[in-house]
Amino acid sequence: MHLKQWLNDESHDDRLTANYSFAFLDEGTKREIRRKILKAIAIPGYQVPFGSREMPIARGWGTGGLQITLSIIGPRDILKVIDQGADDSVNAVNIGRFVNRVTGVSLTTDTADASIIQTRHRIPEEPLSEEQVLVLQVPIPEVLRTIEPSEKETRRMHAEADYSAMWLYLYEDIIKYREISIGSRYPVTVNHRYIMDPSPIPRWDISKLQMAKNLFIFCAGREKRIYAIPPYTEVRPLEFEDHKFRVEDFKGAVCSRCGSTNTYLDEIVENENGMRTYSCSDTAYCAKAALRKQQ
Amino acid sequence: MKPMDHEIQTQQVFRTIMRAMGYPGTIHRLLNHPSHKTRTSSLQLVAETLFDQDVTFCVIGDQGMRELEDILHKLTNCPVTEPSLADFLVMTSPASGGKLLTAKTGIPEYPDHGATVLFSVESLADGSASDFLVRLTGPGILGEKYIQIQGLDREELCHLRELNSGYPLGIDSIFIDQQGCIMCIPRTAKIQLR
Amino acid sequence: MDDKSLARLRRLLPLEEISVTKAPETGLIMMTARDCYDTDFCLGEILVTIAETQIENAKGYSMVLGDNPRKAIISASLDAIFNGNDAKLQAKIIRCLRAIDKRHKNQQRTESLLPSSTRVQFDAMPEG
Amino acid sequence: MAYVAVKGGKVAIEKAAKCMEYERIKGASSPLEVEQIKDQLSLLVDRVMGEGSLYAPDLAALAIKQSSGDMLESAFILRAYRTTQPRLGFTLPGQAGEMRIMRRISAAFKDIPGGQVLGPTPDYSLRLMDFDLFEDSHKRRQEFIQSLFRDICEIDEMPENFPKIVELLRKENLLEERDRKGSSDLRVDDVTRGSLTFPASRSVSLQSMARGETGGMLLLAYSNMRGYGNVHPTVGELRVGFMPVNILHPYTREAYAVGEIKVTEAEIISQSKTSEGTPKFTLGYGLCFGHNEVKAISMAVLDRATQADESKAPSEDQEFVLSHIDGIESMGFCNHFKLPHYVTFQSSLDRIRKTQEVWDAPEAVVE
Repeated sequence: MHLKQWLNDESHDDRLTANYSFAFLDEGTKREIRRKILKAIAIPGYQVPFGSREMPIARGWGTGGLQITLSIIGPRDILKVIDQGADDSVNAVNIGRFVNRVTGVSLTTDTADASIIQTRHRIPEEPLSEEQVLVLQVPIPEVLRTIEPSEKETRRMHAEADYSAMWLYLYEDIIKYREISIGSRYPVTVNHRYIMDPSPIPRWDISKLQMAKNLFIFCAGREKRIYAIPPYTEVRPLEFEDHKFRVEDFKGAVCSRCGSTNTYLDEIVENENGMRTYSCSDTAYCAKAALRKQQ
Repeated sequence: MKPMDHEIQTQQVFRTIMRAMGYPGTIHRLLNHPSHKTRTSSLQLVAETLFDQDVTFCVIGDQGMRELEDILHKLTNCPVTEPSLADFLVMTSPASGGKLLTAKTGIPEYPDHGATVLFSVESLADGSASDFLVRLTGPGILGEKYIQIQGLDREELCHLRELNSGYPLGIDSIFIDQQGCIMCIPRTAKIQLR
Repeated sequence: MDDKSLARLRRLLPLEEISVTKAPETGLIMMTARDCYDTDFCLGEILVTIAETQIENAKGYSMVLGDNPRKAIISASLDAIFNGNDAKLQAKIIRCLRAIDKRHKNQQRTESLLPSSTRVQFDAMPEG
Repeated sequence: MAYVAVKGGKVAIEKAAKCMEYERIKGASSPLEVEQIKDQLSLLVDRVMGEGSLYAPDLAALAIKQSSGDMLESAFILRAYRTTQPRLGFTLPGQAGEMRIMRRISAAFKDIPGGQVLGPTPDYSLRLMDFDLFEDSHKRRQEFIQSLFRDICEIDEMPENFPKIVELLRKENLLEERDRKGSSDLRVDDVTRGSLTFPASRSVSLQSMARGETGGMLLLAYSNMRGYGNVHPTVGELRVGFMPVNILHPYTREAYAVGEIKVTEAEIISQSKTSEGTPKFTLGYGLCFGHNEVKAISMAVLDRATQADESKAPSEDQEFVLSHIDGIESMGFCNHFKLPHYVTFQSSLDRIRKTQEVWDAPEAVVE
């Protein structure tokens, strides 16, 4: 183009800065995150530091998961976003809307239809396939942070696979409570090497990590760490011979909506007398099950 | 919003590499474009997807290695360095003359500093229990995986095994063949050679 | 550089001979600074606009502060002219730039007189 | 029938954003122009650019308008914007010695070469309400400016360059130089492209503080000044002015001037604590975008404090300081506790109920 032509084009009076690129992130950012994802896959459970970028949602609200999603997503993907298992949770809706706006990809609530699922605090009840990637938002990636505040020290512990302090912590927990008192964020050993924080998923979901067909990518935006569990990988919760890992016990409670007895349930306080009902935390699964029941 | 073709192309290439890294030993076509078949163009696609000014690379090969270095540098703005410092090694000849052994394998605190090696080979194919060059087991592999690799000396695979013997230290490999297919062997994969 | 100066420069450019090889784009340049121990560090990024042009074989490049595509493209054109061999055109542009620069310097000088007026004046007392 | 919340989030989100927008525009006053914010709230713009880590006055002013003046939100919008823009490279290292000075003072010496230049500062004015500003008019402003420039010709011109005070001390061999790096060819670490790891290099430490939140840095620096630390700073030199921005021209490989940006620089002097050898001074360095003296001085104090061989106070612990001064991160994490946590809460409930059960059960059953 000649300069004259360029200068005469009035559209060039507009601000250049008002345009966003495909998937929001600039290409350099995507390249860095992509490189780090590959390293995370190659060293299962190891936390790869990365230069987490500031996203238009606040740190702690899923910026890590969002950066992963935006770095891997293409126009043909179908995205599902959930928070606490629900598709319609406000933060999930907000993230889904944003990704749709900057990529144009379609959104779904059906777990089986999605090629990428971004989630906070849950793994869907429906088993995933080799064609799917689960992206988990992580608030605190360092599994050893509870027992050791210094990053320098936890790095050393991981480097030397020196996990005695973690085992001691669990042991003392049992002495104190006669049970392991950890609720969610239950530590797991990945590929017989690294102890890893599976993000604040309930213990109920831990077994879904073991020898899964799909890839799991975890990302903490604020703490700037990416880690992964490849498909078909050994993932074991920490436990003792005489104190086994146990999942949440709903004592035979049934989902009031679909009647499921084999899902993770939300406990709903109905009135001041403390009357409780239960419903599936995974709302998409619940909707499918309810439909099946009707038919 | 209409995405730029180039952005979409590198996204697709990345997803293929990610898939290959997640499922070691599986062979994937880089792009479904017939035009991306030559050796250099497949290498270029991978380089464009992963290289930039924030990392370094180095080509190990015989003839044409300087030219290739030049092409990749111009394409990606990625600085060239020596094999022992490079984040990415590009191997274009069947033998490295031991240079591969100098690759970075990371340090215990940061094993991710280990290099990624792009092996440019003749061809990749699935093998079988009776007919294979490499047998892989480990994360990402359900049971075991048999591979045939043409155009790479057996010794280099021995080097690879040696480099990855101190897990989690090690290097991660991406094999790219002349038909535009790729296959990955991350450091977690146990390599058995025939 | 204000709009008026840009317009003046634009009139001197051989518009039809200049081709836009890279249309203006915004981006970030990382500002580095050197501390009191001679350590260079990243201070923060600056929003800039870049552009590239060409006249015959001479390439021109520019980077200007802020989101300013028109200034970027004219600066790149000037750069191309100074990387070329048209001495007559160069001289004409230098004259224009000098005038613009003079006005700019004058303005800066006047502005700097204000802080200068806040300089604390210590009067030396004769000793003893 | 039990009420189960499954749908409705989408509509609520859209309405909530609109509610916020309504709060911003519902007043009867005329719309605020971005230019007005840039010109008349320039210190706010400076602070937002510093904490947003992006020098772009127009965009900073826009962010301030958009966020109804919430400083953390504005800096956040600016930071997030960076993510969409390509990185074009690095400038040549800017040198404070080459600054075009607006203000420059030293607390260490009464008179200094080049003189004390007070420049624009509220330091020596009384913090009395100026009720005249209720009736701020163009006319009043013009008159003020005219009177200010009336006698300007009689004023001596500013020197082109001011010598650095710490260089005077350096020449006398009064400075400890253990942190002095030999050359500038060392690759500059960039924390926005990696992640903060410890111990952090000097360049990473300075960068993290340059983008830190003023209030957080002041708090930590103040704790040190008050006694939880041992820096006892003297402001060797404080400069406010314009620093030239130069890059290497991609074709000619010569220095190319892009423009200049406003920065604040502080160098604090502190007595060295090392027991060996002759006592010397050590330095702390602060530099930030825009005019923000509290931040530059706090940064210099923290720079000095985190050089301590062993940390005896939070402000002397590099990891503690650098991990907690980022406004965008701390604000985000604080706000995230508003997100639903009922899955994890359910999990905790289960554990507490279970442990209670175990405790209440007879011992024999437990074993």
